[in-house]
Amino acid sequence: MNDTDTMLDIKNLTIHYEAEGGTVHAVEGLNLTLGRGESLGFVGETGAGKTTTALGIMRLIPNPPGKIKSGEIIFNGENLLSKSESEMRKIRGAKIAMIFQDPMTSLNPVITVDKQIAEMISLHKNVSKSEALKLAGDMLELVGIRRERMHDYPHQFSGGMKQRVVIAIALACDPELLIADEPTTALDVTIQAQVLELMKELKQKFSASMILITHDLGIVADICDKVAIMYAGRVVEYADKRSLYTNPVHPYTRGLFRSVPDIEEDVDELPVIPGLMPDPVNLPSGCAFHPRCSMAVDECRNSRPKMIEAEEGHFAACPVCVKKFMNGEALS
Amino acid sequence: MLKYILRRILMLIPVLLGVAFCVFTLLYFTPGDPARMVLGDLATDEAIKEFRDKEGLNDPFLVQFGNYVYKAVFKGDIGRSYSSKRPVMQEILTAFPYTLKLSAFAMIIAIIIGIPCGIISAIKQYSWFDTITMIFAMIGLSMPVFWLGLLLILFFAVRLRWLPSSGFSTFKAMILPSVALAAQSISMVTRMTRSSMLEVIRADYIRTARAKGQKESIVIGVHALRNALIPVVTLCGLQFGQLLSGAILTESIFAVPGVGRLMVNAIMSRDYPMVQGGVLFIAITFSIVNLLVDLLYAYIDPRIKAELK
Amino acid sequence: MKKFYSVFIALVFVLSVAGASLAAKDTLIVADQYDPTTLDPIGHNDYPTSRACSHIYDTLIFLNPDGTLRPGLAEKWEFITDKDYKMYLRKGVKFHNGDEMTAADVKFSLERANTPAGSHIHTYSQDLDNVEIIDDYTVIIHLKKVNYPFFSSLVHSWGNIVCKKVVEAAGDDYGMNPVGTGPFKFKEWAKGDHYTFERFDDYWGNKAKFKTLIVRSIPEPTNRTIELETGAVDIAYPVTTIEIARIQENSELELQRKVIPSTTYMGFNVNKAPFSDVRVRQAISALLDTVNIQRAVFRGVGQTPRSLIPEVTKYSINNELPVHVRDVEAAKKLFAEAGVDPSKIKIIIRSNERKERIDMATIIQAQLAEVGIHSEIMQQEWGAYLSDLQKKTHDVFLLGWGLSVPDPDYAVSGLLESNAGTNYTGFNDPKLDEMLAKGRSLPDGEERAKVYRDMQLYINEQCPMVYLHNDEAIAGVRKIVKGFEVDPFEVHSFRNVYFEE
Amino acid sequence: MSGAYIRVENLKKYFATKRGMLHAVDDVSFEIKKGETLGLVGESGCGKSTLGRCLIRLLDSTSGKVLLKNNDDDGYFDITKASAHEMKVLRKRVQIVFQDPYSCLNPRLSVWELIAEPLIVNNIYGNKNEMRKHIRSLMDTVGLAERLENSYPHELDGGRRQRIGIARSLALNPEFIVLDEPVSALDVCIQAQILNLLNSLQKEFKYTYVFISHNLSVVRHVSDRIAVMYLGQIVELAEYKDLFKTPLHPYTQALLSAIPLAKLDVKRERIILEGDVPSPIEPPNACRFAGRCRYAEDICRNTPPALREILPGHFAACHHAKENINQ
Amino acid sequence: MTTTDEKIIPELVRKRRSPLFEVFLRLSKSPLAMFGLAIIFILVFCAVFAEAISPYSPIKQDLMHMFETPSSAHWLGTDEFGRDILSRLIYGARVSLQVGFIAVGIALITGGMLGAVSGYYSGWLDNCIMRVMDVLLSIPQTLLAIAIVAALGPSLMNLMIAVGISAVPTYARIVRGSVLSIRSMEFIEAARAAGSSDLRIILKHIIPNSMAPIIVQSTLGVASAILNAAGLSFIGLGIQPPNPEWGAMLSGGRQYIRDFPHMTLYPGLAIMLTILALNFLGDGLRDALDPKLKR
Repeated sequence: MNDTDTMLDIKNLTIHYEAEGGTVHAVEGLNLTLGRGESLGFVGETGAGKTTTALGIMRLIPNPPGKIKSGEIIFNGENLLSKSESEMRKIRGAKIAMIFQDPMTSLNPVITVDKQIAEMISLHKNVSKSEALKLAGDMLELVGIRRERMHDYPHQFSGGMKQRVVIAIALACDPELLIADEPTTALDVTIQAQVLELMKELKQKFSASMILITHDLGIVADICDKVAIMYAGRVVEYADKRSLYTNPVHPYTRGLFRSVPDIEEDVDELPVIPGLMPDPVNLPSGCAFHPRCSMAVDECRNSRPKMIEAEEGHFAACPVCVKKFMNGEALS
Repeated sequence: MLKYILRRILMLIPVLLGVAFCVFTLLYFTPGDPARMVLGDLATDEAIKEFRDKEGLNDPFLVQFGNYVYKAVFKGDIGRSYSSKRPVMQEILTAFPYTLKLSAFAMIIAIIIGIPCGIISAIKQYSWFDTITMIFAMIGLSMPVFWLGLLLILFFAVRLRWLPSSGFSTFKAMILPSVALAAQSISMVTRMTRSSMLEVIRADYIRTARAKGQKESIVIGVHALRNALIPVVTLCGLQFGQLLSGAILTESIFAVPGVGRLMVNAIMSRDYPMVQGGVLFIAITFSIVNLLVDLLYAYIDPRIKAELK
Repeated sequence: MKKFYSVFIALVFVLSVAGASLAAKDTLIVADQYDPTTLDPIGHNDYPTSRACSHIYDTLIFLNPDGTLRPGLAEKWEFITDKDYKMYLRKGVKFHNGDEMTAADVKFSLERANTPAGSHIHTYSQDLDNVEIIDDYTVIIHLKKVNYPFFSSLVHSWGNIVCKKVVEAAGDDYGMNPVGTGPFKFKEWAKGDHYTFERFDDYWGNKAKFKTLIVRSIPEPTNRTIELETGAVDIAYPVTTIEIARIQENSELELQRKVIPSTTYMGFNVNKAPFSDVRVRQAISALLDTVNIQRAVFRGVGQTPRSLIPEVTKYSINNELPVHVRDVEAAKKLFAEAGVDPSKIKIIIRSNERKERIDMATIIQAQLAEVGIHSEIMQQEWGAYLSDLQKKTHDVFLLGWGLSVPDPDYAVSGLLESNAGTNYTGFNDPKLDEMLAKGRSLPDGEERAKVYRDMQLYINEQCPMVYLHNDEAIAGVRKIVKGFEVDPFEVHSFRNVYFEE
Repeated sequence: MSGAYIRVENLKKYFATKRGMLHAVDDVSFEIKKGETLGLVGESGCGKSTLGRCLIRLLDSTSGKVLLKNNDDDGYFDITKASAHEMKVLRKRVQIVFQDPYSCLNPRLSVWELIAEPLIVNNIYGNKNEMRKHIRSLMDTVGLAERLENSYPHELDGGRRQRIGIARSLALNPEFIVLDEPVSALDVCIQAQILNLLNSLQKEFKYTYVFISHNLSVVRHVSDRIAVMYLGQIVELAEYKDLFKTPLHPYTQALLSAIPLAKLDVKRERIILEGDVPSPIEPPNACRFAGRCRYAEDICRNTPPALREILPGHFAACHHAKENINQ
Repeated sequence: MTTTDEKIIPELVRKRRSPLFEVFLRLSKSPLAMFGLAIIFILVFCAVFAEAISPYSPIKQDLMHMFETPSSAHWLGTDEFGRDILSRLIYGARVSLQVGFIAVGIALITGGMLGAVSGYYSGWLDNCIMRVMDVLLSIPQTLLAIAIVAALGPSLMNLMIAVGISAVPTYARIVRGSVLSIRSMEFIEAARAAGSSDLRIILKHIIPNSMAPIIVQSTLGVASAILNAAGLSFIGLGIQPPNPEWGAMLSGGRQYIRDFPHMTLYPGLAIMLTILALNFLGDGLRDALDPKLKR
């Protein structure tokens, strides 16, 4: 990857939550890069640390109980973690915007939507209040909501419309990076299709980079260029979409692909990954996936696997599989 | 909205009838002859008999109740006080401003102190400020108002001589009773604001506001506060209703001639029409305050407004 | 927030300064215990109301502190017969509304007391037959029967003269809009808090020496004293025992006290066993150390009465009688004679919630327990208490009886005459009734004195009640207030009060 | 027709709301064969859960019949008319697994008590030991370790909680189970585990399932036949393969095209529907999909289409269904 | 079916512990709640063993030692009859706790039943009951209690009845609310699907799950009942003398507040500590009971 094109570079990010039962290792030594104009699919199951990572980038980890323990988040060459809160505020919304999972709760119920959009605009653009409201109306139209409805309250919109409003807010200031955290999980299939279509369209229009957090491999296939698979607070596989979808290397990635029932093929029994996600308070030693891995060797139990490049731009944190892959052996 | 208000007012009617009936029944079975109370212990038996006849005290229970309701509804007459001979309404209206002032002051104090304390406590959850505030709030909640009143009198009126210990005609005289009455409300408002704020600042839309790059003060002061205030408003309304009608002990300690004291005196002296009217009045006030709170609610929360329509 | 505080503090400051400057010494502020119930002179029978009425109204005759009478609205009077009094009214007396007082007003005022409106003071007025108007300034009061105490009762507030025209016009609302001939006229009444009267400049007698009279009702004795000490009020009454020393020690204050004709007693229900036996009553009386009970509760205020007719009332033999002494042995003997086992007696002692009475009851309870009498105190609020006493199912009860009229008849008849409404002991004794009737029918003199002497001895022997306390009227007065004197009938007057700084 | 195990005839379920009658299930008829899995798909609010509950009389239907084939003869028994006593007997034959594996379990009961409940209330065992044996075997069947029997639901993860829910519904040896979104609250890996479990249970015990879900790929995976619901009505009903290969109803077409596929290089025409699902309160007497349908014509807006058999065994409620075959 | 996952994560082994003990464990993490519990234990101890631990009789007068300030003979001094204040406070605990618990018992049983019936069988019955509760709720509690005591006459029992009745609507509402919310939960449907009868659903599912808010409310309710009763005693409508009751003691000491503040200080402190303890305990219980329903 060309260094000049790197927009976001996360190095060794570790985020912990202090909980009653102990420390929750939400994100543990995570590394990730994102180039300008790229869109990255960030895939993992509940509790894998996807949202925490996103909030970490925004520096919005609720503290207490959460805390960024170590690492660097280099955005446009500057480490976000060393910025002051007021500097960070100038970045949030303006440079990095975020779309949250649940549109039902991510809009303030007592403020009309135009004001909620205008707030974003006033914060980062030097415009008058009325100008901001006008721009807010433009944004609404852009996301496919009639202008007349700009003075409505969030509860007057359906779920899909609300998510459109959320998108309008996020894009209002033309951000360089858009983080979308499961933007369609709470929506119905047909509405999801509408919203995804809109996002694709707008991403093009605003030429923003995007991190799309999801658990749905289908959405990633649809929208993203790059994919990172996350498991127990770490990225276990990272590649461009094509490479990953054709040659998944990490056993977890492969298991994940197989768990999804196929729409075209009949299988009698879905091949499953046995067991459960490990308790983030009590992560297993070595590779966090080893207790569920059929290919685990002693090494996996003892040392934490590093990301190894299996083919160009395709990294996986499993030395065993990468070796096999490079040797051209079949990965069961 | 108007329709809603009308409906609410209509719904008040059965409740008030019920209140009237409850009080009527209760008083009917209360020992003590109102005639004797009115006419004094020197009155002759004939005078008492005459009074009972005149006031219809010998009628059957339901007839008495029916008469009362009939007069109240169709003539707007809820009777005259037995002891002062004045119309009950007039008596209440003389006493009510005191209670209203007392409660309003107490409420203002509670809001001025309670809401900021609650907000700070919530923002700095688990800090020393939070801990101390919460302990104080709990103490305030546990302090019997009659004891607090006495302590306030002891320190501010007796020892320091800063403030008068009774009466309610000057501003200075209003301070101690208001503070004593406010203590519980302060605690409740603080606790409610805190817990409601704690819930709200974890809400997704607060995160959205932060993600916009909004200043923390505005995130808390605008986005969180308005939402957090919704339950606080209910509490304040309920509290205000309670204060209006429940300031009995405070009024008796500080000799505030409000409705509470009027009611206690009326109960003590078997002044039936007074008790009846007073309780009804309090019930109406209470219900009106509740209605106002609900309307205020709708003002703060557009979702509720939508439901009312 | 800061801004708010500074405004708040400024506001407090301004208001307090304003409050202080208002108290320019043209206003007398008095603290009374309770609010009047009404300002209609016949609509009540309680002290705060009598006191309030005494400022607005005048009676036909006035009472001197020593118990003698002097002319009031009546310049002079003559007894035509034993039951017909001719009264010559003062001329040119103005009501507060400017009307002149005439015989018609007097007739109206006195006869009105016999209507149902006057039920509270019926005892006083019941023997009045009618008032005959001779001319505008002369009336004759006709009684139904000879009743010498009646004449003295005209000093009671029931004898206040009201304006016929105004009362008839106001109807039931009169109690809030009084019009009298007194030295003060009604200005405003904030019920429960205070009332304000103003000097009546057309008063026929000596005009008041200050402009405004404010009487605040402060039920808590402690608060009354505090207000007096801080100068918020000029006169405060009643003063309770605990506050006396505080006032005495304060160089700015003066304490005034006077023994008054008021008796607190423990009455027996003489119609209920075992109290129907006079020996049991005597035994219980002997059991009680009334002198020390009185001392413990009142600590130096008042005294233990020895007779039902208070010391300060004429014909009282209180001071001739021996002091009550506790005698447990005598009591036991009396119980034995009556054949009653004290340990089997169960008594409910009733009282209203007045602190001193409860205190006395508490000690009585303890002293009765020493011979094994089991007793319980039942504290009731006033309404239920009176109503229960009416039912006559009680055992013993604590109650007070105060005289508002300087005649011994009222000290006895209300309590023990068989047909009296307030006879809660149920004492029904033809001999006593006869004595009372005789006492009323006699003019003052040796013969009458003898009747009451015998009566007092007879009552003590029958022991329908145990005397507990003879009260004092006590007032705290700021020393700048001159010309104030506590009234033995507790109807304190401000007609002569002035300030001297 | 006689082979049908359950016949649903003109089933309606309306709810009275403040704003009018909510037509949750509006005139639905279909049948289920013994031992098959009928998938019921549709978006939220389309009435699929209500229909599921009406099938086993957890809700009383407004009108219509749910006929359950008797075991001993060829007759049918109308569940909607069953008396309380008859229902008690029927409960052993028809069961349900709920969506939210947490809220459907009483938080105060342990795993053991939860699974024992159906046995206790139906007095299956007089003998405690036998009951213990049965519960252990149930737990084993659904893959719950014995040591969990004293745990409480909140201590367990979603997958295990759903296993408890399944064990409860299996406890009475039912014939027919309504699975109401049993996996939609679960992560993909756990979802796969539960799907496998349900599958193997059906194989072993010959259950008849109604599988309710909004997830088309899951429904396809488990179902023999699939019914698509839209606004309280079934708009299409077919063998799963037919439905996915030749969807006849425009709504089904849109739905299928909207599924994000975890595959690259699959060329599909995305049909993006405009707007939202209309309100189910007092719906107009017309094709309910007409407002969002790209083929809608006047007839669609005036006449409600009936569910017709367009191809053998393939039903659709669309005026243009025949034309759609070729598209 | 495999049980592979069980082999992988072995940490979930647990012994059967009584839910009560669990609640206590969680409660014990809150120092304030434990403080509350300790105070309540002391009070209950005082109430039960008043005879044994109080140094004097609570009603024994000693007119030679009136108004004594605290000393070694009388730790908290004596009152206007020379009675030992400490002893009266100890006996007063008995009265106060009795009033608190019995009044709440009355309110809980009556209100709870009304609320449960109202919540479970919604419809006209619910409507009826709730309108009656509305009526009672629109009369302030203190006033209602005063009126009831005035009607029944002052005595310990009547005081408890009055305070209890005046709290009935509160409990009816809480129980109804919690029954309603539980009734709409899926596990009730699940229980019905399993064939449970109404009775079983009420007993086994609704009641245990609605206990948490009720327990919390009851704890706080005991506090407010004690406070209410003390208030009534303070205005002379409570326990009859010479029985020691804190509110009455406070009221009795009121006129001596300037000279002998100890007479008002200690009873006031006793009331406050008791209420404080109950409130702390109630708050702690709320937290301790909550996680079972929400997590």
